[in-house]
Amino acid sequence: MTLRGIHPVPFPIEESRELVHQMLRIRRFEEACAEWYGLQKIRGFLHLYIGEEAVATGVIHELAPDDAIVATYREHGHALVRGVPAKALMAEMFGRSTGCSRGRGGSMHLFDAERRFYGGNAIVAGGLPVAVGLGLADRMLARPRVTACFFGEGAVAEGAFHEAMNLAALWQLPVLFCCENNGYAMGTALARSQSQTDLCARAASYGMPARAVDGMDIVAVTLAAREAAAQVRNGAGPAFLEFQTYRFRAHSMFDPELYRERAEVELWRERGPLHTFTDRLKAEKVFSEADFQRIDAEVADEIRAALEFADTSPLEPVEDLLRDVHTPQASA
Amino acid sequence: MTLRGIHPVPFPIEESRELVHQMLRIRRFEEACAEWYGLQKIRGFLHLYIGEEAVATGVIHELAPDDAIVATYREHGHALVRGVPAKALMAEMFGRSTGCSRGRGGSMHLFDAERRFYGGNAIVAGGLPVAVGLGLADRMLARPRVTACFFGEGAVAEGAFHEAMNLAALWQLPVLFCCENNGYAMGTALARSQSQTDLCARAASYGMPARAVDGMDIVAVTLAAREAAAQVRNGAGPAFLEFQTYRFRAHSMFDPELYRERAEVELWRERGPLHTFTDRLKAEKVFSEADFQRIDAEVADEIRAALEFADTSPLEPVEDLLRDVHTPQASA
Amino acid sequence: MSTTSAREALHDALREALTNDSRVLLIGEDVGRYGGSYAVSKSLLTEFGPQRIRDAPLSELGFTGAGVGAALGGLRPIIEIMTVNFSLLALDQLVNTAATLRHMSGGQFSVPLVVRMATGAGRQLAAQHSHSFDGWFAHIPGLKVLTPGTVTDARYMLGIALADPDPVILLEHAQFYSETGTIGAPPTPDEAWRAATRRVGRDLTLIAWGGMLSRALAAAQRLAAEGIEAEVLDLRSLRPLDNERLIESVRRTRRAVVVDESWRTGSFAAEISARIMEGALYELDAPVLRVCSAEVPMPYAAHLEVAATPQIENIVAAARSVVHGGSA
Amino acid sequence: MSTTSAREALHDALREALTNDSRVLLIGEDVGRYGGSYAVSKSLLTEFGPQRIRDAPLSELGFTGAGVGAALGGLRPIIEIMTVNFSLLALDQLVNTAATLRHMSGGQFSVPLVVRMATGAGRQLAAQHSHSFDGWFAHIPGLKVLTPGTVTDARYMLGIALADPDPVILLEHAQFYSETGTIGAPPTPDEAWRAATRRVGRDLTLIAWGGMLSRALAAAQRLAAEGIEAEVLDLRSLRPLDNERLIESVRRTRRAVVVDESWRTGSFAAEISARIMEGALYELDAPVLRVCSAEVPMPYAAHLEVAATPQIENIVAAARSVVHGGSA
Ligand SMILES: Cc1ncc(C[n+]2csc(CCOP(=O)(O)OP(=O)(O)O)c2C)c(N)n1
Ligand SMILES: Cc1ncc(C[n+]2csc(CCOP(=O)(O)OP(=O)(O)O)c2C)c(N)n1
Ligand SMILES: [Mg+2]
Ligand SMILES: [Mg+2]
Repeated sequence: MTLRGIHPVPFPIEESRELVHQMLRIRRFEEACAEWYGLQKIRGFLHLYIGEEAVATGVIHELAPDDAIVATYREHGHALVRGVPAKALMAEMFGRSTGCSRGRGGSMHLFDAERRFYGGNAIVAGGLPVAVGLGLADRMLARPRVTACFFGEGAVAEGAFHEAMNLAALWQLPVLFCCENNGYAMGTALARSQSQTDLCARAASYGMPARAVDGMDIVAVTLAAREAAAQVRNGAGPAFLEFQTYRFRAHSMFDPELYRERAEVELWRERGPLHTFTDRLKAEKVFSEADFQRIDAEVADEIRAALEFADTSPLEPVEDLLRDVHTPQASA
Repeated sequence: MTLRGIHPVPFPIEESRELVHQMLRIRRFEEACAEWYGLQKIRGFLHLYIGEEAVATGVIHELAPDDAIVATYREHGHALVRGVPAKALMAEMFGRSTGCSRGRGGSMHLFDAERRFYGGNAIVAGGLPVAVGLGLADRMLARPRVTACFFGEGAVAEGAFHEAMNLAALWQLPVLFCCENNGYAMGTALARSQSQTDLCARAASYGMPARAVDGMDIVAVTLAAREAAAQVRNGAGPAFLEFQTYRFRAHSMFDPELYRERAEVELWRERGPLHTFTDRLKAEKVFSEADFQRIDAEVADEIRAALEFADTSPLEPVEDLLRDVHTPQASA
Repeated sequence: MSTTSAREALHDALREALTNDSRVLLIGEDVGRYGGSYAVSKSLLTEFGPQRIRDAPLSELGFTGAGVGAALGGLRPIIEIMTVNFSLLALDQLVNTAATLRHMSGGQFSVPLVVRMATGAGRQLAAQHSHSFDGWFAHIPGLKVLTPGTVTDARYMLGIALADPDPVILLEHAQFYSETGTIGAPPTPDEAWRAATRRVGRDLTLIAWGGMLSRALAAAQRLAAEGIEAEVLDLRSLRPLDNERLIESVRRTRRAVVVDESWRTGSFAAEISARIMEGALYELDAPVLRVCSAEVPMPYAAHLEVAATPQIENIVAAARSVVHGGSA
Repeated sequence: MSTTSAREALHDALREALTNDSRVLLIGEDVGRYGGSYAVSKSLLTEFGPQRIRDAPLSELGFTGAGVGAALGGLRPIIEIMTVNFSLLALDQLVNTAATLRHMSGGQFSVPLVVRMATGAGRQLAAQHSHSFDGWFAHIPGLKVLTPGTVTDARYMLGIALADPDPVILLEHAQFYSETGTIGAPPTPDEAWRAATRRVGRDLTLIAWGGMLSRALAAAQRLAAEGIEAEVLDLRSLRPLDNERLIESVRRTRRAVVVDESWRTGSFAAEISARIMEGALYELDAPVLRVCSAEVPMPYAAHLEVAATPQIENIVAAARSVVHGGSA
């Protein structure tokens, strides 16, 4: 299923570099978040995506500017790759008025209307019905757009998953369901939450094309997303991709990780999407350690600037507490 | 799949008579309900089961006294076959204090604790999670019991269906899911509510054994239920039976039936479970028109007595309005 | 002028909205081929087709959430949840998504969603089909709640709701559908969100909305026969709530009775009482009384259902008690 | 005596219940291997095994309904819904089934179900993770609602709830888990359902429960420093509600402030105010005031969250206002 190590990377080198760049942005951004969480500048729940970077990077790389994205509370990566500026994201994490959600949302609720980034939903499976509706609008307004909806494998047990999958398939809506199967929902392993652990079989039971993809391999993710997004865009109805991946960090900053073995984590770390991809590019001699260092330095600058921006940004005035409950022009 | 007309009826004649008797009890009971609804003695929603009698009759015939039943708002038949006295049922329809639910429930909420008849749930798919819990109790208390859970095919679209199926399969609970697929949820045909109209495929996607059964054929229903109930009772986990059937009457007394053709109804009426079964018994010369008339007369007596009882039963005193909100011995 | 039923008024409002704005669509269980479980959307399928009159599977949570997404995507969806009883299945999408999206995003998104539901008791539908959750919806910042109680409001409130950029819940009492009246002039958008004085009076204020309005008016008429002149205030919008007119009226009449079909404890009537406590305590000549439903899951039997829900006599009795003193 | 955290007290209560009655089991998301999202059930899996400490899939509606069925089937299930925010997904089973079964069946069934949930704001979890639905649950006949606000109640209310034959909701404030105190004598079953006077005072009554109790007590202490003696009434049970002690206290102090973390409009505080209106109007020297949350989905930023929720200063200010007059 994966092309890793067998065929050469089937992308022009600029594209490969861009994928490395995006994955690294996620990695470094979140490392900074963890650090500043320790300094109590970031609070609330913080869910890191480290280890899963290939999924958001590969899928969103394949989306057009007017496609839509619906994500979960583990969405820093998706927002970054989508082009939400790191400054606006970091300021949001810091709760500042310059944040992408004016400091109202925090880590779990990143939004960007201009980039059709619809958040940032902290109710497990809560985003799926919304994605169905976005797809319905596209279909009724005859816009050749895709809505990519990300969610964890834990969401598959929720009734909302079932209702949304059925609606999307029944009404043949242009939604690309992207299941980020990282093996655990908090501390619950897939086999303890699903009677049927083959998630593609579950999706197929709605009559929806479904495919499992090595989510640690950016090449596999990108190619699978390319194919599926094209089908969805061309009116073939919804599609389901299961990305098999792993989170290297705890579920959130409060998680003592009692439910998995250190050895399991280590095994998956060896498959880390960043270093396996750069190793491969290096083996193909199209990419060097110096290239990597250059990108990393560039990313470091970006993150440093974002932190600086966030830390010096103003707080929203308390007098504005009640703003944005309703749309201003509303009649009431 | 169905044995109709090919093999002889594989039951002793007393058993066949009993099946005719039960189906006829449902038919006549509901005809009386429709009549007395017209007289405004019965009010609220009234959902008739006429046409579907073989399903409740065949399944419940195969249950043991300490098995449990969870049903829907279309449950007169299930209650009758289970042995809830027709008097208590009719009094309930009339809203009398002698009703099986003291007149508190009405047609949609028939209950009988002694017979482990858990109602009577008017929220579509609302009974499924409850059945799962009853199964869980049996499993944990190591009781070799079955919980039979009835619901319409419309319920399959609800999130509650999905969550309950997954829980039952995951925890291997002794629940027999009985889907009464009568083709319509109110005015919505199955194909307009499910992307996958093969309901057994849907059930199988939870790893649950599933089988479609001709719900118009009491023999097929009974044999399928016999086999499935035995498996469930023996610890094989839950099972799913799809009974393909049809309601001859409107959804409820308010339904103008704009959504289906008279001809379709006629076609299904020809497959009516009562007359096809008696025809077959007659063809086998084990049953005569006189036998039928005898049973019918007996049933007529029972219904007449039930109506008499209901119509002369007292109303619950208004002063008792607040009773049965809480259990009396409660500390508060 | 001829009279119209609230059902027809609502139907005409739907038809008008669908005709005037191609972005409008109706999604719900049996809104199409069945004709709507209360016949409000009858024949609209023929006129507007299955894309815009969209029969939904039994998936309240799913299609309500789809309404949120469709609104974000540029449509003007009207979601019909058959009755409030089933809206419990959809509350997550209403409370956690529809109501919060604008705020959580720092004001980037509007969710112009309209959700219609039938509400209330009175037809012997028993404990799972007779709820009133008016106060629950009115509790949620980010939602707005309209409760038509006159055929004129039935005719025009849908348009008002659709013109609003934010999610609006429209609560239609199941018994109200058959009420008839003459359709008056359309309210201005501003007026539609404010309380309306349906009857002027000096002795007390009867506060009601939606399905209870006609009972309050009937009670006022009976009271007039005994010389008690009740003012009847129709709240119309529960969120935002027109505190100003409420307090003004009670300060003037010095007495108030609130009629609310929900269970007394935690009812929206409690909110009204608390508002009067906060805004007019010193003007009160008697405690504000609440006429609510008895605290019992709704029984099926007719006489018990009548006993459990606010009747005209209960309103009259409460009014007498606040005017003449004595226990309610 | 050594001090205990509410978390430990709740843990000990769970352990005791599981030890004493083999019919008791705990079902919920991550109650087992993870140790409970608030660590309340930590280590119970090891002691009682996966049958009785049952990790559930993310299916709030499904496993809550399964709790109803398990209770009917003879078990004594404790359902843990991780937080009230997710309970919206399960409300149908709680409201339409758990609360109604006994009545709908004419008294044939009891549903001895206990549902625990973490509630409340204060940890910067933003708009989808900071709700208070105390008043919603308290609105439903057929449910009972306990809200521990002291470590003693944290230690014993679970047992009280399990001893009850009907469905009981136990609301545990997420910030309360870390509060510490000395565990006192177990309340009698009868007392546990009644309001408790946590501080005696003559100048006004502060009414609070659950997570707001400690703030009300802190406010009372500050008020004492300025010579205002506040009585602090801990409601403990919202349904049934101890009207008697509530009215008795307010009649005596003639002034009251209600503290409730939910949004003001439609809050349970409104119910308390309405009860006082109905039961003590003529004794009141000032309007009953409500200290509630601002009507906005909860913002993430710390300073905004603080501004949006009831703080000790807000309670002190409201108390001053009802005692000395002037606007609150
Ligand atoms: C409806 C709901 N239930 C419970 C939670 C608490 N919760 C937050 S994340 C999570 C695990 C979700 O796992 P999964 O879907 O696999 O996503 P992952 O965190 O692994 O990315 C849980 C239980 C929630 N946010 N929403
Ligand atoms: C959750 C919910 N949504 C909607 C309804 C209204 N309703 C009652 S019966 C029904 C159709 C159900 O169809 P099906 O499950 O096929 O059962 P059938 O009536 O055909 O036996 C609907 C939509 C309801 N009772 N509950
Ligand atoms: Mg996961
Ligand atoms: Mg059906």
